[in-house]
This record gives sequence, C-alpha cells and structure tokens, in this order.
Amino acid sequence: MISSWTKISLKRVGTKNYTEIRVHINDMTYNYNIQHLIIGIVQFFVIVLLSPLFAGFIHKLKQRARGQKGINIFQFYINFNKLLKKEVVLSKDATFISNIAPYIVFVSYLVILLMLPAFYRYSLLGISSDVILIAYTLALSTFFMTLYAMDQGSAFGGLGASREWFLTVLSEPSLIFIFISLAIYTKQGRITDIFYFIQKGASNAFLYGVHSYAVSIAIPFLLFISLFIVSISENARIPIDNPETHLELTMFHEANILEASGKHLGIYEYGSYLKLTVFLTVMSLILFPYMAVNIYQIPMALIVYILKMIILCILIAGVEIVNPKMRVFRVPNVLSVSFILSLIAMILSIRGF
Amino acid sequence: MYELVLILPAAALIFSIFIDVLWMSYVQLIISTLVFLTVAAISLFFHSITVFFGGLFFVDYINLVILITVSVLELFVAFYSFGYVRTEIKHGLSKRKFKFYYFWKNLFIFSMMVSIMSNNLGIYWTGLEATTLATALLVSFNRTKESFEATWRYVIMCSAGIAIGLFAIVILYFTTSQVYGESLKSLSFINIMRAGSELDKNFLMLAFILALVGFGTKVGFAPMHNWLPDAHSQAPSPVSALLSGVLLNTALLGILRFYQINVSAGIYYPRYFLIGFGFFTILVSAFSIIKQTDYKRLFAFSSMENMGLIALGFGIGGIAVIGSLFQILFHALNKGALFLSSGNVLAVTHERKIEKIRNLSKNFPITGLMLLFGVMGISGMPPFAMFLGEIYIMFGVFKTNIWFGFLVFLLLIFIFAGLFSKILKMYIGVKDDENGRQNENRANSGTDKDNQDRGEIGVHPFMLYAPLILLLISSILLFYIPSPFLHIVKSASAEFGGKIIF
Amino acid sequence: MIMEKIAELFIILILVSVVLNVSSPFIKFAIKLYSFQSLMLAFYILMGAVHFNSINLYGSFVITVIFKVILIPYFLFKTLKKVKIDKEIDMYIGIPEAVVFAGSLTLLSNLIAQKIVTVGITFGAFVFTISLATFLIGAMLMITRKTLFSQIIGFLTIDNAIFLAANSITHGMPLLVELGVLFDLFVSILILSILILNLRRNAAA
Amino acid sequence: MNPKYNGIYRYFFGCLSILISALFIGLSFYDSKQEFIIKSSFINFSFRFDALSLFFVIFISSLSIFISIFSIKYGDIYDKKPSLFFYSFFFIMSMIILVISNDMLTFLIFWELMSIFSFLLVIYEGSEESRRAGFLYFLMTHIGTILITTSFIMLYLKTSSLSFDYYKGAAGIMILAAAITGFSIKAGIMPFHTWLPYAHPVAPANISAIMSGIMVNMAIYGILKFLFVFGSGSGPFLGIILLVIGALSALLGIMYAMAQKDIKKLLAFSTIENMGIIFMGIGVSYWAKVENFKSIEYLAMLAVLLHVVNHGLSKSSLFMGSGLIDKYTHTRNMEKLGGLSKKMGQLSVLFLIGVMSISAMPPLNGFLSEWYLYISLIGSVLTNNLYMVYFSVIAIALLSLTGAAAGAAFTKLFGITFLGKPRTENAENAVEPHVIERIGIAIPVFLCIFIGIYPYRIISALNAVIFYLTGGTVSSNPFSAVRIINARPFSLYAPALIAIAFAAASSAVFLYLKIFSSGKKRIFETWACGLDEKNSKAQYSGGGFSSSIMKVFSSFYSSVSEINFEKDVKKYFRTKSVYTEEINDIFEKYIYIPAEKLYLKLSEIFNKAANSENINVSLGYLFLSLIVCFIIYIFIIR
Repeated sequence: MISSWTKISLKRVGTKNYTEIRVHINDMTYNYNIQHLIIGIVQFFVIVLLSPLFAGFIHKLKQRARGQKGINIFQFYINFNKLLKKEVVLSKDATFISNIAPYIVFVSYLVILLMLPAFYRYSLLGISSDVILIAYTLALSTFFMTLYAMDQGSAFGGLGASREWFLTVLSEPSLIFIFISLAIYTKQGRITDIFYFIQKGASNAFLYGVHSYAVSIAIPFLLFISLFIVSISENARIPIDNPETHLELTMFHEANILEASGKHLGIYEYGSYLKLTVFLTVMSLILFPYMAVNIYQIPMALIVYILKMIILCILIAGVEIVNPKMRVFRVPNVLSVSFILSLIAMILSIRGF
Repeated sequence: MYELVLILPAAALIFSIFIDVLWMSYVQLIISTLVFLTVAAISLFFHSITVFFGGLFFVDYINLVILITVSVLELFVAFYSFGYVRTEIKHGLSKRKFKFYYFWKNLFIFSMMVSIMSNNLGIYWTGLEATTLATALLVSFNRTKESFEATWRYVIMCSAGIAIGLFAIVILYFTTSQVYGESLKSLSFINIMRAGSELDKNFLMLAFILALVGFGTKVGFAPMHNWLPDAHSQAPSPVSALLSGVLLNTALLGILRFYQINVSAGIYYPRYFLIGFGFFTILVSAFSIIKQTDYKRLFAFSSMENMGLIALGFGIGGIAVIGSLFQILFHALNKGALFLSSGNVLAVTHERKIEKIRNLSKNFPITGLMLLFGVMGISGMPPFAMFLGEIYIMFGVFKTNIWFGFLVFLLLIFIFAGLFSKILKMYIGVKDDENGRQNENRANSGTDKDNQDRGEIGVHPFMLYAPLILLLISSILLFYIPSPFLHIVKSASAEFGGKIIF
Repeated sequence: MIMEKIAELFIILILVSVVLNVSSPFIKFAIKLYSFQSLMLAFYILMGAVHFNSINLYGSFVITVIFKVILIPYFLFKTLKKVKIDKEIDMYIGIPEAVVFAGSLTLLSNLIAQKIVTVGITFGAFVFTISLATFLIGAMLMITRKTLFSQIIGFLTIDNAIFLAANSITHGMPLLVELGVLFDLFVSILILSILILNLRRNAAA
Repeated sequence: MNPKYNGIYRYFFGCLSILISALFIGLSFYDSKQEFIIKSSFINFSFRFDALSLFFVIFISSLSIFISIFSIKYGDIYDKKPSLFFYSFFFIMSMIILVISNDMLTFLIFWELMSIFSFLLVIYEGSEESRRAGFLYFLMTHIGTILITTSFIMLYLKTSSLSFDYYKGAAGIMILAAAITGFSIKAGIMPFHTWLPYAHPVAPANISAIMSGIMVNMAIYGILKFLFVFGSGSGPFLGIILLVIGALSALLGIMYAMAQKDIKKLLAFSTIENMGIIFMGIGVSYWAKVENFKSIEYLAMLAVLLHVVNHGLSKSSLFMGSGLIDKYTHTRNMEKLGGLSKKMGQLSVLFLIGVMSISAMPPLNGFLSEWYLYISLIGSVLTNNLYMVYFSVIAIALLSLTGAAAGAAFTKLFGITFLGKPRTENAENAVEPHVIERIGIAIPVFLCIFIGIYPYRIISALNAVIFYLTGGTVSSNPFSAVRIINARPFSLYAPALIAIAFAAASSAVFLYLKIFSSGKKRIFETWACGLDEKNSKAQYSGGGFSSSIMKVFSSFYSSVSEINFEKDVKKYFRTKSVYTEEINDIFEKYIYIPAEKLYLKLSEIFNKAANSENINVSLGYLFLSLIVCFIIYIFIIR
C-alpha cells in the first residue's frame, strides 16, 4: 500500500535553475514547480491585499453616485489597522467560540483564495481546488459566523444568525449548482482547470479558429447572471442586505458581528472583503477567462484582472444604487431565479452546446 | 404402552371424583407427567402405524404430532393448575368448584385422547362431541351471565356443527360399506385408506365438505367461529389454553382424516376448500382483532388466525405441510404460554377488559414480559419456534402465488398490529384520568387484603413458571428440534405428499 | 312392497311433524312432536330391521326409543316445567312465511337429492329428500327462533334427519357408534337444560 | 436484588460488550475468510466472514466499544432497572451475528432479535410516549421484516436453498424491490420514516446512539447485500428510484430536523437525512453497475461506505452528547437550554466537532463522503444517459439544498443549546460530565477528525469491501485525482492538504495579529439596548431561528401555530401571551393516519358483520356456509 503512496521526486531539470517538484502517482501528474508555487503565493497575496480596495472602490462609487463626497478608497485599510489597535470587548456570556470563530471565518476565506486562480493558471492549492470544496468552505465560514453571533446571547445575534442561514439555505444550492454546471460544462472538477479549459477553448476558437473544445457564450452568460445574484446575496449587498446600516430590522450580515470589536471586528470586516473578492474573481473569470499560462503573461493578465474587477465593481455599485432594499420574504423569489438559471445552464451544458 | 395414554387420563378422572382438591393437584401432576413420558416414549420408538384396543384405536404419524402437543401442553397446564387452584382458593373460591374443575378437565383430556387416537371415525365423533360437553361446564365455570351465554353458544353451535360432521361420517360409511360391508370395519380409518381409489368419489367429496363445515365449526373456521372467542374468554385460563392449543387441532384432525381419504382416492378439489376456509378465517380474524376489548378474546382470534394458517398449509400441501405440522405443536406451546400468563393477570385482578388493565410492567413484571414475548412469538417472530412454522407455510403460499402470499402477509401484519397494540397498552399504558380514579376507588373499596396489592406477589410461583418454561421451550425449539419429533413430522408430511428440502 | 309403502308413511310423518313444528309457537307441543317424530323414526328403523333381519337395526331401534322417544323429551319437559315458558314469542320470520319457507326447502332438497343420488340407496331418492328437508327445516328452526328451547328442538330435528339418512342409505351405523352418538346427544341435552335453568336464574336475578 | 449491587450489572455487561466486540474485531483481523456452520437438527446456522460483513463487524464492534465505555458511567441513572444493560448487550450481539450470518433463516432470526431488543429498549422508560413510539417502531419494523422475509422466500423458491452461497445473482427485480422496501423501513427512508423520530428520542441516550449510529446501518448492509451480491444486475430504474427517494428523504429529513425543539428528535431526523444520502449513493452505484459505468459505481460505493462510517461516528457521539445534556440538565428541550458551553466546556468542544462533521464542514469526515457522492452524481450527469441525467441533476439540487439546510439545523442545535445565556435553571445548574463519559464521546470525535484529515487508510481498507461488492477499487492515494467517465483525472479533494492550509493560514493570521494588534481584552456584558441584561428571554429562540427558513419551505410542513392572548386585558399591555406551534409530518398526516382510519373503519364493519352477538345469526352463518359449500360442490361434480 505504501508503495502506491506519494512519491515526491526532487530533481534538477536541465539548464533551468529551479527545482521541479513532481507529484505523480500511477497515472496523474499535476506539475508544481517553484515557479508555480511562487507565483501562486504572489497571486494569493495580491488578491488578499487588493480586496479591501475593491470594497472601498464600490463604496466610493456608491457614495459618489448619491452625490456624497465619498471616502478614501483606501479607507478600509485604515479601518482595519485602527481596529487592530483597539481592545477586544468580550461579552460575559462569550465562550471559546467567540475567540476562535473570527479566525476560522477569516481563514476559510483565505483557504478559498488559496485555491482560486485570478490571473495565473495555477494557484497554490490548485491541486485540490475542487468546486464543491469551495462551496462548502464558504458554508463553514457561515457556520462559524452564525455561531459567533449566537454566542453572546444577544437578541440581535440570533436574529442575524437566523437570517444568515435563511439566505445561505437559498443561495448555497445556487452556488453549488453554478460550480457544478461549470464542472459539467468543462468536464473538469477543479476550479483552476475549469477556467483554464474555458480559456483554452475560447482562445482556440477565437484566435485560431480551432473548435477543439465546445465553446459556448450562452452558458457562461447564464452562469454569470446567476452567480451575480448569488454574490449579491452572499456579500450582503443592497437589494438583499445593506452593509452600511445597523438598523436591526434590516440587518443580515452586520447583526452577526454586532458584538465583535477590536481585532475580531477587524478580521471580520477584512473577511467580508475577501469574500467579495472571491465572488468577484470567479465572476471575472466566467466573464472573460484570461489567465497567464507562463511568467511572461503575468503583467498583462494582472492588468486584465484588475480591469475586470473594476468593471464588476461598477456593476455591483450600479445595482446597489438602482435598487431599493427588498422585503426579506421576497429574497427567495430572486434567488430561485438564480437557481433556475444555473439549472438551465447545467442542462444546456449536458446536452453539449 | 399405547393403552396407557387412554388409561391414565381415565384413572385421573376416577381419582378426581374421590380425592380432595389439593391432593388431586399432586395426583394430576404425577399423571400428567406419566402421560407425557408415555407419549415421549411412544414417539421415541415409533416406527410404523400401530393399532391397539382391538383395532378401535391407532397411532400414526399425524395423530402422534397432536398427541405430543396434547401431552406437553397438558403437563404444563397441570403445573399451572397446581398454582391456579391454590391462588383461586386463597382468593375465596370453593374447593368443591375445583373438584368439578379437575373432573371435567380430566374428562375433557380423556375424550380428547379418545378422539385423537381413534381409528374408528364414529368413535372420533363421539369423542369430539364429548369434549364439547366436558368443556361446556368448564366454560361456564365463573357462573356469570356472560359465561352461561358463552357456553350456550358454544354447545349449540358445536353440537350443530358436529351433527353435520355426523352426516359426513354417515355418507362416508355408506360409501365404504360398498367395499367392506356394513360393520365397524368400514368406519376404520386404516381400512378406508386402504380402499382408497375404489370408493365413490362424489360421495367422498360430499363427506369431506360436510366434515369441513361440521368439524370446521369446532376448529373455528370463519364464518362458523362465533362460539370461539366467547368460550375462550370465559373458560378458566388453563382450560382456555387447552381449548386453543389442542382442542381445535383435534377437530382439525377430523377434517384432515377426510382430506387424507380424499387425497388417497385421488380427489384434489378439497384442497381449495381448505385454502378458502383458511384464508377466510385469517381475513376475518385480521379485521376483527383490533376491535376486541377483552384480552382473552384477543388470543382467541389469534388462535383462529393460526388455525386458518394451518389449514392453509395443509391445503397447499408440499412444503407448507411441514410448516403446518410444526405450527400445531408450536402454536399450542405459544398460545398456552399466552393464556396461562393472561390467567395470572385475571386471577389477581379479575378484570377481562383491556382498558382496565394498565401498567403490567410495574405490577406484573414477569407476566407482562411473558405476554409481550408471547405475542411476539405468536406473530411468528424469532426467537420463538412459530417463526419456523409460519415461514414454511409461507414458502408454500408463495409457491402457489406471490400476490396471494403478499395478501396473507398483509393480513398477518394486521393481526400483529391489533394484538400488539392492545398488549402493549396493557404492558405500559397509562390510564385515562377518569378510568384511573375509578380503578383506584375500586381497589380501595375491596375488602380482601390480598386483592388490594393486586400484583404478581399474589400469584403462586407455579403460575409464573409454567408459561415461562413453555416460552423457553418454544424458544429452544427454534434452535434445536429433537430429531424424533422431526422424524415424525417428516413422515407425517410425507402422507400429505410433503417434500422436505433442507 | 307393502313394507316399503308403510315405511314411506313413517317418513312422511316425520316431515309432517317437522312442518307442524314450524307452524306452532307452543314449546310443549314441539317437544311432543319431537317425541312423536322420534317414534316414527324408530318405527322406520324397526321396519328396516324386520326387512333385513339385522340385529344391528334392532339394537338401533331399542336405543332410539329409549333415548329419543323417552329420555330426552322427559328431561326437556322437566326443564320446561321449571322454566315456565310455554310459547315462542320472538321469531325472526312469522309462522306463515316459515311454513312456506319449509315447503320450498323441501322442494330444494328434492332437487338436490335428484342431482346427487345416483347409485343404489335402499329406498331411493325419496328418503334422502325427506332427510335433507328435515335437516334444512331443523336448521331453519335454529336460525329463526330466539327461544332456547326452539333451538334445542331444531338441533334435535337435525339430529333426527341425520339418523334417518344413516338408517336409510345404510343399514344403520355400527351399534357401538350409534350408542356413543345417542349418549352424547343425551348428555348434551342435559347440559343444555342445565344451561337454560342457569340462564333463566341469571336473567331473573 | 440488593440495590447496593445494582451497578454491577452495568459494569458487567458494559465490560462484556466491550470484550466481545473486541473479540470480534480480533477475529475479523485474524483471518478474514472464516466460515463456520452450527448444525442443528432442522436448520443449520451458518456464518461467514466476507469483506462486507467484516467491514460491518468492525464498524459495529468498534462503535459499540465506544458506546459501552460511555454507558459504563452514563448508565448509573438507570441502575434501578438493570435490564437496560442486559438488553443492550444482546442488542449489540444480535447485530454482530446478523452481519456474519450466511443463510436466510439465521439472518431473519437475528434481524428480528435485533428488532425485539431494540424495541424493548425503546419502551424501557415505560412512559406513554415510549409506548406509542415503541408500538409504531415495532409495527413498522415488523412490516419491514415481513417484506424482507418475502424476498427471502422468493429467493428460496428460486434457488431452493437457504444458504446465501447460492443466492449470488439470483434476485430479480421483484425480489429486490421487496427487500429494498423492507430494509428502507428499518433505515427510516422517507415514506417509511415515521417511527424513527419517535423511537430514537425516547430510548436512553446510549441506546439512541446504538440505534442511530449502528442499527439503521444494518438496513444498509441488507440492501448492499441484496443489490450487489444477490442482485442479478437488472433494472437500472431501481437505482434511479433509490436515488430519488434518498434525495427526497435527505431533504425532508433535514427540513423536519430544523423544525424540532427536542435535541434528540432533531438528531433523529438528521439520521433520516443521512440515510437518504446513503441511499442516494447506493442508487447511483447500482445504476452505474447496471449501466456499466465502472468508476462511478466504485466512487458511489465508496461514498456509501464512508458515509456509513462517518454518520455512525458523528451521530453516535452526538446522541451520547445529547444524553449527557439530558442527564445533567434534565431536559432535552432546546428552548430550555442555552449557555451550556460555559458549564460543559469540554463536552461542547466535542459536540461542536460532531456537529461540524455531520453537517459536512470541509476538513472533517462528513464532507469527504458527501464529496464523493457529489463527484459520482456529476459523473452520472456526464454519462449523458437519457434519464439518469435529469434525475441526478435533481439529486444534486436536493443534495446541495440538504447540505445548506443541515448547516442551518446544526447551527441551531449547537447555538441554541450551548451558546448564549442559560434560558432556565436547568441549564444553569449543568456541570461538566464525568471523564469516562467524555472519553466515550471523544474517541469517535477524534476518529471523525482523523478520517476527515487523513482518510487514505480507511479508504484503502474500504477498497476490499468495494472490491467485494463491485469488483473494482478506488484509489486511496492522497494525490491521485478521481476519474469518472474517461481516463482523464476529473478532480481531487486532498483533505490533508486543505487541513495543512487551514493550519498554516490560521497560524499565520494568529501570528500576524499577535504582532500587529493590541492584546487587550475586556469582559463586559452584552449590549441589550439598555434593557436588563439578565433577561435570557431576550435571546432568539430555537423556534424563531428556523421559522424564516420554514416559512419559505412551508409546503413541506403542515404546521399549525396559534397565539393565545389573555382576554380582557388592554390591547397593548398584555402580561402574557401563549404561542403554540405544532409541526406535523405530512406523510403522517396524509398517508398514515388516513390508512389507520380506513383500517379501523373496515374492521368495525367486519367486526359487526362477522362477530355478531346474536346466536341466530351465528347459526345462520353456519348453515349458510354449508349451503354455499354445497352449491360449489354441485358445480364441481356437475
């Protein structure tokens, strides 16, 4: 049995001055080399560091559209830093959950980002970046956030937790469906492979006129709309929730972290930016899958990535400005639209468009 | 040795007239043990049909099965009666009544033995009618209005039924007298079987039908069953056990004899009649059992169901016959345990209604558990031996038709549901507020101190052991069936054309 | 030949007594009729005995007279005296209807007898018809009448029908069997009488 | 019986079941192909260790060892009636013997023994509630047994043998359908689940743990045996039916779980959910077997077996935990609990991990099996089979909904019970459970983590079973991607890697915060809008937690709720108002209760007709049946 286990062979390859770690067992090879690892790490840090910027940008856009002066788009970095310096106020009823939940929520977003390709074809955890895993890791973060909410025994916490799960129960299936539709569409299970596949197919089709892979515009478009709705609900954006308010009748996300303070609040806030970034990144990849395959394409890919993100930010801000907040029990109607769209996309992708 | 089986009950009958009740209980124990030992010895060394008392009586494989059943159950009933008599006398019944009890019970056993072992169908008839008469006064043992009505119904219906049976015997006699001439010989079962195909088929079948309806009344086939629940409910519990466990089988034996004759003459229609009556009996019992309010009636309906199943098995033939033969013994053991343990409850509380008995798990821990397990056993659940009988019958049923098998199983589920819901209510049910208060008042108003504690303490230990051992035996028989008995069953089933596949 | 005709007369008298039984609500009369009917049966058996010169049938005659003509009616009378019922009040169908019904049952049994009886029965289908009719009318008595006595009478009528059949289609059952049967019948009547008394006492109390 | 020695039964039977279970484990490791027959005069009892039964023997034995350790201490509240320990010992034994039995009579006998002992344990408490639960349970399980018996009878008639050795490939669709229906009653699959939410809560907690963690899996054993060993490999629609029924019961199970107040009832409904998930796996696997998609078959089978193990471990630990809550707070009602985490710190950690595992949170084992199921479902979508595509799409939808709802339900369970302020005095007076009790829970919880993070050992062990059932294996390699329809690697979930990533990221974050943030902490009361902070009633209640989700899925429930106010009080200043809510099972309401009523009505008619009090009618029946027989006779002889 042990013989069939991992064989990690380290060898110097040719004249190139780096070590290639080749993980190969029986049949499958997934190439990792130092280059991939380093770029993966860089990619991860770039996204993590950029994420408050995107959130700030959306905020700024919204404020400007309302005719306000608007915050500094780097304001959220400052907020985060300030929160870290503050003391943590814990409830008397708080248990160990209050101490670990912020970390777990934050870390689960980090782990998702570790799996996610943004502008480079490989991510650090690309080998295990299964789409279902990503969806369930999101659920893990929700799980701990709601536990945190209920930990202090405040009335708002329970309310927030209840509403958060209400949303998650409705949006999580959509999310899984979207991911699985992607997986079925491309016949790939890993998110890195999925987008590489789409990219390759698209480039083959449009650049070289080779239809070696099935290429469709309709399916990604459907999935994009569907994912857009889901991400609005998951990220507590306006038609469904309002992240800027603290009015108990309208709170979803904020009610969960109402009791958080100091560094806990800081990493919660940062976590919400990360989550937004995750969704935006996936959307950007569906919208226009362009990832660097080698090191020379990275600057171009990075620029394209940021451009796409800006477009998406504008889109989200636009939606937030145009729409009023909707009644809670109208949310299922909207989310069911997203669910059905992804279902149609899945059926279409099965039948080979 | 064979004669002893008849002589010993007769001796007990005579003893019961002259000896005091408490002494009689010892004598009864000894004699029952002796009868059991005799039958055990017979079945150990049995190899072929044996005739005795000048050809009037005989033992073959089929009646040996029933003989074993009778002797085993009788032994335990004797055990139980030992305690029962003492408990009831302590509770204020007169000794004279129990002298009666022993007399009629022994007469019942004696006439049943006569009936079972008779070679002559006329004597079989006489014995069967005698069992009706002997048990009639036992059914009215309590001397209440209900018990007298039950007895009346019992005697009238069974007598009318058995009169029809007599018609069957007359027609059979007419048929056989064509071959053997008019003498005692032409009623001899062995002779008739030997004549077999020479007999007139139309008349044989007519005889079978009359016997089926006539003796079937006594077996408790629906729709002639109406006497059965009442009689079983009103008789003293040990007698109920005997009625249900062996008397019904004795009546069934008559039908089987006619069936055998028909089969030997090459007539195959009778099996459909057996299947029809068996199935209809199960059906009626399945839809009546849930509406019963008296727990002994409940078991009576279960007996009906099992007789229906046995008849079904015999009618289907083949592998099902083995199941039916097993079922005869196993049902007697299990039903005996049920009636005897319900007798414990009855002896102390003097309540027949299910709704009046609650929370047996507290007041009657052992008895309650025995009732629970008994019901499981009677529904054909392991670790009780009826599982074997039932599954072998069902093999046959499924062999004839799968959907018929499903239907029978559905009815069995109904019966189980009915039985079990009632018993479970007795076992751990909680009284309604009103009923509870009522019962409390009655308990307080009772004068007898022994009646007041109303628990298992008031019961003679023998009354606990007898059903317990019966259940144990039933449980052991599932895992190990003594090979002599197995041999008997195999040979008996061979007479119905049964084939055994192991 | 003449013997046969006389025998037929006895048989007809049995049927007539049964029909009379149906037509009358009086219990005392019914018991008397039963006694008469049993006597006719006994005479019929006696005719057979003389005809075939069978000792079996002679014995049968004797025990029939003892049990059916004398002992059973005697005990029934005795019980009746204690219970003090003289008339059947509750009936499910009225007397005229019952009589018509009895007639049609006779026709039915004739039909059945014609159908069944194929091979040599001593006196032919006639006896079979009568015994079957008696049987069915007895059953009708049992079903339609509520008084316990009438049920007993019905039962006894059925029994007589079977005896008639037994003694006509065969030359009587073996004596041993017949004795046993009659003894059982007698005991059952005894027990039923006891039961009637007890039930009456219970109802009165 | 001297009450002083009551504890002896507990210790004796506890140790005995540990010993014998250990013995069986040893036996199964010692030689994996044992076969022995106990010859009796009439029936032979034959036993055999094959890969499947070996797996189940080890599964049952090890779980019952944990539970026995737990109940050695936990059982002291039941010392007054020591029959508990006796019954539970035989309960465990009958299950172990059940899975090694190799002929139908032995199987049926021990199957029924298992039912009987579990029934006796269900009614152990002797309350009215337990009577109802016990009756329903035993009736349903009897119906199940009869269906199983039916299928065995048909097998016997087909092969004319009692031994399982001759049944390979003999079972046609009819037999399989009967057997599956019978077993799914035991498993608590949706139309037949009604007994389960009643029976599991009323039993003592260790018994609930056995019933829910082990006993329901016996049904899975039976189904696997029938479908994959006895099955003739026909009827792909059977697989589809299993898939759909499984998906429905998974969804409805968790939806009902969410609505419960009673902890054990919630867990019981969650058992229905998990059985549904297992059924989905079996359905996919069987369908793939019939349609000859090998890799999907293996993957789905792995999902099934893994989920059996995972569910067994986590559910039994949760039931044990709920028993401890019951023992130390004397209530199982969530609305009366709260804040237990402060009083029962270690238990709450164990419970949290159990809850995470059962609601399939990623680095733990629950996710692993669900992942395999997802993959096999995606695979069956990719096969492009005409019907299966749609059904598996529906199944994916339902499964994803189930996963999310499970998260909600278990957040409710953990949050309402362990977090916040204690709602009643019961919860306030809780204390940390005894160490042996904690150990009993800790072992399966530890195994949950172990399997979740490092599943390769158990997968390579399960490969033997998968090989026995399907003839292939799944790679147990940490870095080998799964393939579903063609040879191309499809996807990979490397739990160890994810766990390492989690650990690394959390330690990085922790270090970062340690360095860059202030370590100051202040303990202060929760802000309650200025109201009295002592008021624990201000917290969200369990009912409130799930009400919004229930409102969306209201068609699944038939709930009746009403609010009663005191009369004659000023409208806006009521001192008291009572809110009652009753959540009814739709199956119970629309199928079971009408069926029962129909039966009772029919019996009433029958009873009136057949069991007349009137003797004349009875005599009439007698002669009528004579005449009917006569007429039939005349027709027969012509």
